[in-house]
Amino acid sequence: MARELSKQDLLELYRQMVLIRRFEEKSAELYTEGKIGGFLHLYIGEEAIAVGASKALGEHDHLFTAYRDHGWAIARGLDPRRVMAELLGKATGVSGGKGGSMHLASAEHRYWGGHAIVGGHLPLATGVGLAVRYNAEPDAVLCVLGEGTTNIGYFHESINLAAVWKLPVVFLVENNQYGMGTEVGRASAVSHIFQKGCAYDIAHRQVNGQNVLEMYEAVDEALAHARRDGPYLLEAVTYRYSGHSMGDPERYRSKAEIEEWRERDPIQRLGDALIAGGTADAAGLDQVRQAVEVELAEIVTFAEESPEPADAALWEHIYVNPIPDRQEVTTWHA
Amino acid sequence: MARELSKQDLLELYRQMVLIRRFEEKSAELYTEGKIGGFLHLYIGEEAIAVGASKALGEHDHLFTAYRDHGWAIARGLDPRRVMAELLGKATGVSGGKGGSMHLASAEHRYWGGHAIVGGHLPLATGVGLAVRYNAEPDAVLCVLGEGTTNIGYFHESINLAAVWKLPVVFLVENNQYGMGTEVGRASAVSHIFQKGCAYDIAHRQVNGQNVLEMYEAVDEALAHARRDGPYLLEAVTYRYSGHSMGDPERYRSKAEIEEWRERDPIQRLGDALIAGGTADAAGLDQVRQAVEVELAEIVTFAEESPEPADAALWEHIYVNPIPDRQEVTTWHA
Amino acid sequence: MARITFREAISQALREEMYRDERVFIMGEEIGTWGGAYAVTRGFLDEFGEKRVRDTPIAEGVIAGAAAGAAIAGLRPVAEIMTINFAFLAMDQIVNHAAKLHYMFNGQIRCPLVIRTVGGGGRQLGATHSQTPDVVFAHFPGLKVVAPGTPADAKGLLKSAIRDDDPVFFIEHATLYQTRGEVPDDEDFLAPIGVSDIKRAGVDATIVSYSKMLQVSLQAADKLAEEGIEVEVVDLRTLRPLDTRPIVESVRKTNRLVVVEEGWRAYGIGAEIASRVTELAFDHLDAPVRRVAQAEVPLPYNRRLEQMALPQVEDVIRAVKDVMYLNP
Amino acid sequence: MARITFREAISQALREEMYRDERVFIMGEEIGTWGGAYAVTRGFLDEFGEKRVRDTPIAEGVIAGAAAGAAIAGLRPVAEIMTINFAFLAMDQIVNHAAKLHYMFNGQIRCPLVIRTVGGGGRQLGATHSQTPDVVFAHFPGLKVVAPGTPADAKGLLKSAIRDDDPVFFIEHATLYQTRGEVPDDEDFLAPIGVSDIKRAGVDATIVSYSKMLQVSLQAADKLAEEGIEVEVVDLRTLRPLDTRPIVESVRKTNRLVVVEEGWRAYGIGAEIASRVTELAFDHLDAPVRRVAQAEVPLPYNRRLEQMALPQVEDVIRAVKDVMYLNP
Ligand SMILES: Cc1ncc(C[n+]2csc(CCOP(=O)(O)OP(=O)(O)O)c2C)c(N)n1
Ligand SMILES: Cc1ncc(C[n+]2csc(CCOP(=O)(O)OP(=O)(O)O)c2C)c(N)n1
Ligand SMILES: [Mg+2]
Ligand SMILES: [Mg+2]
Repeated sequence: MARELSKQDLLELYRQMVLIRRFEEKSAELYTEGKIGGFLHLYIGEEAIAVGASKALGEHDHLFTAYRDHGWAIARGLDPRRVMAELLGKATGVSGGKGGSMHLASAEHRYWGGHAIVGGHLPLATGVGLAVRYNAEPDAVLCVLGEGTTNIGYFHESINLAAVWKLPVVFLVENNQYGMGTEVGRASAVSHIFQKGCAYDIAHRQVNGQNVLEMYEAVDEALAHARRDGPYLLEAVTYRYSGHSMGDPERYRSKAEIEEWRERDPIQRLGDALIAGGTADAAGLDQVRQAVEVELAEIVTFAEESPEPADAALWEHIYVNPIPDRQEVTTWHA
Repeated sequence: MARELSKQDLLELYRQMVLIRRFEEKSAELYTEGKIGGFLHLYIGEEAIAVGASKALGEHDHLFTAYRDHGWAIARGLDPRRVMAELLGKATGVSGGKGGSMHLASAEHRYWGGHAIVGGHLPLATGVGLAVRYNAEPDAVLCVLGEGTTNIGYFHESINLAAVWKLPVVFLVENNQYGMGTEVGRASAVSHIFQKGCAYDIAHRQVNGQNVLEMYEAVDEALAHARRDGPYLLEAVTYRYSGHSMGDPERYRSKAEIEEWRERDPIQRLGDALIAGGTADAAGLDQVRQAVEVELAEIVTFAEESPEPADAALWEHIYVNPIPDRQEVTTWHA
Repeated sequence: MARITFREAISQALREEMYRDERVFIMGEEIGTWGGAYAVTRGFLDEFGEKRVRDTPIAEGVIAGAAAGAAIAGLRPVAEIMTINFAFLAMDQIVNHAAKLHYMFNGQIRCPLVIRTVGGGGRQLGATHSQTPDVVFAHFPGLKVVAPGTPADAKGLLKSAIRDDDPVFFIEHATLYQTRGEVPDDEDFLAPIGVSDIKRAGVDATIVSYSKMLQVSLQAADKLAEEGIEVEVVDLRTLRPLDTRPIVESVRKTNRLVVVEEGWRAYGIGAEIASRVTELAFDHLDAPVRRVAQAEVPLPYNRRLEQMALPQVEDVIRAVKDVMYLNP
Repeated sequence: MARITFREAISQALREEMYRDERVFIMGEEIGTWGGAYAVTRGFLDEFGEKRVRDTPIAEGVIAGAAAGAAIAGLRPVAEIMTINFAFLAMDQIVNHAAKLHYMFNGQIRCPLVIRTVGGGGRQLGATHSQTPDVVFAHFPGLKVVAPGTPADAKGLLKSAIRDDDPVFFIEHATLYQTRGEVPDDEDFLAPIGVSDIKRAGVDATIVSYSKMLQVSLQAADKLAEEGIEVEVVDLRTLRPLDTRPIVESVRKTNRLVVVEEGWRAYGIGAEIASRVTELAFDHLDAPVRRVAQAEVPLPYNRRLEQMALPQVEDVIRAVKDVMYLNP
């Protein structure tokens, strides 16, 4: 059973969700201003998943996500200033400006990225699970993916291997109803993704991804199961308010549908519950939101004022052990 | 419901199974003599599947198999002499001596090969199913694979796509208990392969692969379903008596296990049933077997006496539309 | 002749061929409702319906493989792999299956498949989304590999690819879609696969290039012309089969060669061109062939670093001056 | 020094490294109970147990990817992909992930992974099972690609690969396993990655080769010696990073170069070697570089046709005489 959360815990969950939302809204602005390049995938509407799940993660547990990763990085405890710096391609970014929005990571937090090839991180996460078992460590791996990603071969290969070897991996599917413009049922034979667990005889269930407390409990339970018995397929039902990425023409859904989901907004829901339960009052929540605004300003300032990577960075970290002296291939450029 | 089989039909099934078994035994000899090269995968013990299933296939239905394909080619009606000629790499071989044992095909029979990359033919079969639907044709596709092949990503991607698009493809798994030396349960999270169908909400069942009549009925039913409603996952439980391929050290199973399965031999079983049911007597079956020996001798003679491909064949069929004149790449060889 | 974008050219080619031949259809991720990740097939779903405009799951292996299967059965599929980086997930189907079926089964099986995909860097997408590994696909006999650099070629070559009976891997550069150029209106206008093309005549040096780098090379040629240096620019257009004849003829005239490609230099396109030309016109070369290519690093996200790694007009100019021994 | 086979050399390297370092383990299809499709790991399961000798499902994507993941987490996996033809099914994990993680995440992630695989043709396995597409993997910065041609190098390079902190793609030629040669007994004997090696000294011409074709080249050199022609044979050993220095030095001396590779010529290994040498030693070449390579066809099953397509000792001899202008 998940640990009971204190008042402080609950307010912190609220704060994180607000911070993530505001961080994303700010990112969108900076993208429009041309300060962020490449692709930018926002997490707005899905905050309860990362925040609830990260609360359940142990300090030494491992985390893998796809490219929709800002919320995860922040919830996992990475410095939001360095996350923003990465979006701006700065030397102070979590990936030194080389990764960008889709490739955040922090080895220190055992957050192994931020991966932009759909499904490519599933085998990697499975392999980290293997290492955990190999070393007889007590940790688990949380591997986060979209529902559209469950149709690729990696999903099948990874879960099967994790099941055969009983690896401590929780595959957490963020079913936000769409993979780019494709509604879940148009690409997957089953729309309730958790059902796919039946093919591997592994534990599998669905959870309301708009409720941060349910998320916390479900992930806590799934992690415990994984540590003990092996893989777990957990489907969090959710929705993204924004387009798939900046510039999405959004021809595939109606405004009404978005509005309907906004009624189930995870931040609003937690706020209401906190007030209803007497944990906080409206003024208290307001205070939290104001503090977030202050922090956000600092985040942006830090990122904007950070330096660009040096030219030499282009040639760094190609190899851990570069071949000394004779390495014409990597140093020889027209 | 499958059509009732006549006495003649039943004797023909018996004959085909005997022919396939003897063909395989002969191939093993020729391989040992060095007349067949490459890899050679024998079908001995599994004959009931190809023979029963092929009986259910309509003339215009499509067939894809893996590399364990001699039995399928013969059951599908390819000239066994030309199958043997292919094994010997002769110009008269079904693939002109270019394909070899693992790559038999006959466009005329809509038998699209014989594929040696594990699982590689599943997407191709799915695509033929798509073409059938596209053209609103009444045919179905039979795609045959081993149980070890159900762990590769292609299995998942192909069945999911076939399910989403309701394509008329029967995925027939020959569960012969091993993929090379790996027992089914050591590589697959579930040992009853048909169970994997649950992840796609498609029809799925298991059938006794050692009983040719059950095979015929099950495949007939599956094809009918596929034509009407889309994909079907059918698992035939079977066993291969020989090694995975010639030269298998067979360190992974006991002699006793093989003996146990030999008791359920599909040819013996049909023979016994035919006698018990009064369809044939021992002498009649003996006659069939003798006729097969005569045919087998002809098959080998034809194959051995056939010519090698001409040197020019090396340069033929690289492209359907070779680029005339300027095509240095393909004609220029040290 | 109309002046249209590269995007419109591709789109027209698809549309015309779909009207011409009922067997032609398109499939891939987001090509229908979304209209294509690069907006190439916008409107196609309404125009042709779900049968011929097929959104697929994210599953590159079965996208390429099912398209190949449909081709085996007599259709003329045009499958889109959203970017060439994801084509590695379909690599086995492309090189082990589509490219080999015809030969391995002695001509019995045909696979008239087109795989369209989008390559190239320069948009700050990071290492996994910015590759130009065209050479990797061009290495396989049995496949034809096409990579146009102008709207006219884009249209003419895509139409040829669709009418071709062999599997064609068709690479569009992500940053070319806005490029405009004159394109013949004729619905039967085709550009031939396997024929290199001289895009600019010159006498002082030869530049060989293709795709996006063709445009970069042409810009370099313009600038060089201002200095009185007239380079001949040869556009490969097809990477396999590779037509080196116009290159060799050009080098016999100019005696100097620069190859410009966007991908990594080592084991790149330029290596093959340089080797062939050296083999076929050894005595005509007044300088070793110079290769301009991408720095040998996974492309970084940061804009400045990324641009440092990619070949620029200045790099081409410098290389031309190198082979002319004009640099200090 | 002991005289052992290439197979034994690989096997010894694995065994020694597994004893030396608890973090080293092997995984792949049929490496355990079966003992390896090429019998390289026979006995390992009994010796090291199931934890360190891990049979996998047939699922190349997750074999390569899970091995990479285990490497990220600090282990030193040696994953076997049964043949290089199947490595295309793991291509995305190899080139988009393993090769890029360190760079893309700014050095935070390390991926000390070895992927062993078996390449080459000549055993009548048909088009899908006979490829030598080494160049395709060597194209990617971030990856190291090694392909030994002798038992000593096989052992020394595999040990180096396992101790290396970068992902190494290690190619063993299927028809080399029986080859015998002297191999140092010293458990710390290593051969350096990224260093080409002169396998035979000579003055009349230089042959560059690697893997199986090194042996073919050495045979050709023996025969040429009977005619009084002394060729120098350089073994690349590593395809990335590529060490061309000994080649250039050799060519400065012999003024003639032949490159021998088993894969297809177009966009092959030889193209890069020829281009570099022409760039770096243009004035020293008395003849254009000659490339000996596989016919540009999917390899056929029929033995005679297959052998026609593969480079033979006679082809190498002819090429050497070509660059020496000794052929009629
Ligand atoms: C292998 C691969 N194919 C296609 C893409 C392009 N792509 C990026 S995100 C995406 C949709 C993924 O949808 P889903 O898994 O539901 O995640 P979501 O974006 O909804 O969080 C696609 C098709 C890719 N990055 N990688
Ligand atoms: C992609 C790929 N990986 C590995 C192999 C090597 N291989 C050939 S057959 C085989 C076992 C297949 O087992 P199964 O699917 O059960 O079929 P069976 O041989 O038992 O009929 C393996 C691993 C291959 N040919 N292709
Ligand atoms: Mg989604
Ligand atoms: Mg099997």
